[in-house]
Amino acid sequence: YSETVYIDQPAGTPLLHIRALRDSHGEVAHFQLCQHLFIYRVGAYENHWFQIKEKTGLLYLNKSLDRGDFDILFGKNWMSLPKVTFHVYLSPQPFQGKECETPTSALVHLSIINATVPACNALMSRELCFSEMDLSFHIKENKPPGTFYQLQLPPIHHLCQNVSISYKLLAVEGLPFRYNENTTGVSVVQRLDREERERYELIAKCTVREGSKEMQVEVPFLVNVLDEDDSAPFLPNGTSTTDAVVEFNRKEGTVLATLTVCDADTTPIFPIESSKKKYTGTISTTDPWISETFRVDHIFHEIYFSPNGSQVRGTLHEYKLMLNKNISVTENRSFQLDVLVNDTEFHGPERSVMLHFNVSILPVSIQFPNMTYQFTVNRNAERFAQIGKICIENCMKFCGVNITYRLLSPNASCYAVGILQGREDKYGSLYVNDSSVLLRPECKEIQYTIVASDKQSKKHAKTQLTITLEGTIIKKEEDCPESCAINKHRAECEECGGIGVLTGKCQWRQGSGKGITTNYSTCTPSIRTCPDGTCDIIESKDPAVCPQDCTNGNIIGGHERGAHGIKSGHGVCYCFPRQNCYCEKDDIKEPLCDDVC
Amino acid sequence: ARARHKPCALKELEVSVSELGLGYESDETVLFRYCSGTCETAIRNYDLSLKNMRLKKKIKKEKVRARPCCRPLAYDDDVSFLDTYNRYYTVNELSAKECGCV
Amino acid sequence: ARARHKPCALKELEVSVSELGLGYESDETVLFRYCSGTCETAIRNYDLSLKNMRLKKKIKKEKVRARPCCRPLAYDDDVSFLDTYNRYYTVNELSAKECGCV
Amino acid sequence: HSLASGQDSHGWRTPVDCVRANELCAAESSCSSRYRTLRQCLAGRDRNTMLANKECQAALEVLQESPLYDCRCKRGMKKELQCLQIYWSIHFGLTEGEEFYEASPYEPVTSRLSDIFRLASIFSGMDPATNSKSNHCLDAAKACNLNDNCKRLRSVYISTCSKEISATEHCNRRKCHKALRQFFDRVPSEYTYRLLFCSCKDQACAERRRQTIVPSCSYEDKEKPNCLDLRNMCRTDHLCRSRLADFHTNCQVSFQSLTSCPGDNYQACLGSYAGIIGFDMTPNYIDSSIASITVSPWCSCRGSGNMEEECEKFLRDFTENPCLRNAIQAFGNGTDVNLSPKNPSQPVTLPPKTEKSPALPDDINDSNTIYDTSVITTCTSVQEHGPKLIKSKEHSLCFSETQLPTDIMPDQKTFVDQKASGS
Repeated sequence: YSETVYIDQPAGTPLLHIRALRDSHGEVAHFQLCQHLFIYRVGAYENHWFQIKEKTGLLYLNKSLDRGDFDILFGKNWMSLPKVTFHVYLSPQPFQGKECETPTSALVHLSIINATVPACNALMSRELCFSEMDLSFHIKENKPPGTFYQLQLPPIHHLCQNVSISYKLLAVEGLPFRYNENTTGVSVVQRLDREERERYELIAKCTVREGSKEMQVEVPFLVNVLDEDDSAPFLPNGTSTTDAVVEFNRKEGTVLATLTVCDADTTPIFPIESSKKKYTGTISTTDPWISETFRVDHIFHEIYFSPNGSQVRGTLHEYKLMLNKNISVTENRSFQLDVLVNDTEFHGPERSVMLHFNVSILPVSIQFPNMTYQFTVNRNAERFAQIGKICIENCMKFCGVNITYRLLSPNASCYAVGILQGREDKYGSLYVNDSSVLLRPECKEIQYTIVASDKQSKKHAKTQLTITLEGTIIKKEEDCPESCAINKHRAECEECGGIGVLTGKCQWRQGSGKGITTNYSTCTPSIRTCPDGTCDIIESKDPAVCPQDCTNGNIIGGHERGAHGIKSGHGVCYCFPRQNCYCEKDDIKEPLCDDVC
Repeated sequence: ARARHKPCALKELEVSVSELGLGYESDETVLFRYCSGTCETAIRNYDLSLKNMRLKKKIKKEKVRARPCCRPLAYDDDVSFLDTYNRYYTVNELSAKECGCV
Repeated sequence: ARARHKPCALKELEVSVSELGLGYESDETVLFRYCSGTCETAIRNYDLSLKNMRLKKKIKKEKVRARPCCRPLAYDDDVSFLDTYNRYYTVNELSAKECGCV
Repeated sequence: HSLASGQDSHGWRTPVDCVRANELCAAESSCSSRYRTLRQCLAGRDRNTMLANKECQAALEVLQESPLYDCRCKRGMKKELQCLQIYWSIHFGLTEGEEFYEASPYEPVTSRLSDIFRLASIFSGMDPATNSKSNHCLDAAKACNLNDNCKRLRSVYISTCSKEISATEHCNRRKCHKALRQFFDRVPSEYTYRLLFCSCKDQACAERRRQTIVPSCSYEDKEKPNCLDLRNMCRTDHLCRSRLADFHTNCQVSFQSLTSCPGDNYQACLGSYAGIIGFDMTPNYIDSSIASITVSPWCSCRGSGNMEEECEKFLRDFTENPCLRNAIQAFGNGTDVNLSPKNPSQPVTLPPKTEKSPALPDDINDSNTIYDTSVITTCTSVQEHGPKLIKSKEHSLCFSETQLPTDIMPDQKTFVDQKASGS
């Protein structure tokens, strides 16, 4: 509520009408002011000037506010807009003298003008008709009818007796509002139902007649319906049951299935905690294993219903059945898991809904596909050359199952190959661990047994691995760098070997050469694995294997850095392991001169 | 007369990022400061001796520098820009801040 | 393979004072330390850009160095000796103490 | 008696900064004890019950005399945060605590856009806005790169905000915001405004303008919170709360002024808009359209429950704010409203009309602007203005009875209910 008060307006001048709607039929509104006025940035003062009629809510001047009063109130800190604010307290029963205690109050802002009240003809028709506050009202649904506003401004009505001010409420047929021409009161004539309609946009039209002159003013008259929790949860498409299958993905946090519950009421998304508490979803079971192994995650968001053409907000609640811990590969059981959804703030019947998840946990086997692994390795391969990947059946589908791979080698003297596994990798990577073995003529075909085992269930599987060494040994070029990545040109690249090479020589990857691209030119031990934007477990063992993918050092020249290494580069990218990498256009042949350039 | 070069000093040039030739395409401009000029006045006994030893083949097949270089002693702060594909890049040690004969 | 040069490092050579070629004649010997090797790993965006701008003739007729030099960062203490005419001489900044790419 | 504090020609107390005011108060036993008492009074208790308590009331009366009571802070001052903490320690309790608009703790801005244009043209040798030739936002970036301080701090925030942390974590948003705050606090507005408010004639330019604050890190997020939630979060941090209050103070639509801005001061609005960049409330251009300039914080009004109207009103202060839009356009076109500044000391004599709801906190603007409603009061001039749709709730509608928009009122009828009772 806000209004303007002028100096020397006589005591008894009506200022504004505080209105209240009832929560139940028997209630009678009682209004009361509190003892203090509060003036922002000035302080608090005994309230001598304003009073309210306890029964009608009419706020009026109890004592005229003269210039002396003005100086007392606002003298100390001159402000462009002297203003008084105070609360009007509301109670369904008479006040027993206890002040400023009831929970419901309305805030009133009075602008105090250091001038006498202007004559009616000095006021614009807008000011004669409406106060400057927006005519925007909030009415709680499901409450009894009543008058909630009076269009006529009490001080104007009191001051401008000889001006005819009449009002109309322009609205479409059938709206639940009435305008009383005698009292200019606007009432809501029936209980509102927010789930039917939550916003009404009317127009208040005022006509001012003074002598022959007539002016009209129209302003929006908006009614927002406040929501109450008066709707029970319901199943949007009637389904309260769904299947939840656990097979390869047995990892904690996996969402197995989702069921949705709707509610025609709104649910504010903040503060999120209290909103979540309003709608609970609890697993109803007595089996401790189930409570330990599963949990329900609840998220909700606003959706729209459109009963009879208007759009109203509601809420869609999603209940996700999730694994609360990793499940062993041997676990094998089926059961129905029930989740009780409860709208804690709805007090009617059917405030809860039971959701049913048909859970089936299938056992999965740890086995190799029925084959043995055979790889050929060139005798000129260097350490950290990547030979191939080892994977049990369905290994890429597994999640939350920790499979580790080991090599057992009967032939200890020809032990050239090792296996590694990245933290997130679901396979084992075979690589050359000791390149000197490859040079021994007696080592031709090396047999290994691969063992894959699951830590949790202790289950394991075995298969055979045969490594056949091939190729004639070539003499190593002198003066070749330790890492292929150092070479800037194709010629020197393909001339030399380096750590991680498969066939004894580095490979040149010719890029597209356009701008800064992931397809930059570079010298690599193996185009298949490096650079591919990932610093894999083998490359991470030695910075010289694939600095393009693994460097955290400086990258000079046109480039874009990835989480590790060079994401994209300009022209040719070359790297000095443990130092800088460079990306530059290579088509410029700059004479390597030492002295004067 | 032989072209006389000015002593080693800091020069500046306003160029577009694309003109840097690093592969970035952007119309933004940067102030590129570089070191230019000769270092005749900074020659030391070391340089004279090294030159003589190379002439007398006491030092062979080695990449040695027998005269001071006019080079940056410090570099400007990083510079960042938005390229024509609306992606941001930052380039460090692009522009010289101070030059000297080393 | 292309002659690969070792990175910039401190080397040393024992030479007689006469072999320094500074004009002193003395059979005394000194430990001459110098800087040798490449500075490939010290190239900066500055060098790449300077090279590109020279190639695009944005910078002309200027003595600029678009690659780092392997040079002494500090020099040994002075060295003194008695020459063949029994006169003492002292030479400063003759020998490198520390090398680096600048 | 009143503590030693400056007084202006009126005899009114000229505000000092709150750090200084706090020192003055601490040096005076009666003030410091009352200040402690008042802080205890304000701690969590309802204001009215506080006022009813004699001791609190006495503390309040003494403090009204102290410079602490109307002290203010300056943007970018030394100990700015400490100053703001002192300010809010008093004012948070004395307001309702949930004011829609809070008074800015900062001193009113007196400089104007035209001062910036002058400085900008001095520095860069060309008038920033009238360089009609190319892409103004690109010119702004060029001008910044030629100024060491601007270039350095711009590179700091760009490299911080565009640095990929890991495959899953796109960037470090907290560090990015801090770097952005430093940029806008320490680089003169001749450079920062040109980057932020450059005017565009093509989409490439508008996209460059949108990218200025590296929105992928500083602005966008997986989900959009509710705007009131965002406001609550902001108000838990003194600096963010102060900058938001400053924005509301300097950019709130004022129907009485020519420019829709309080005191017709575009610079104050633009400065406070730039002031909220680098906080949870960081606003940005929502697209790279050149037809309209729309800025918004990263939030929506979904899930507002019963506070949807308040949420929409909060959001409209960004997305449909004529003052902010005019200020941005004015800077982009290199124009400023050169009103002769009203003489602040000359008290208002005409009966000012109170400004539009909701009530602004007091003495928002000491530039003594007359607030009045500039709503069209008669429909006879509808033709001149043409049919008006319901633009926004603040504007009065002007329809002749027969022209009500059909979607709301297909067959509009006046509601008169003779028998309705009085109450």
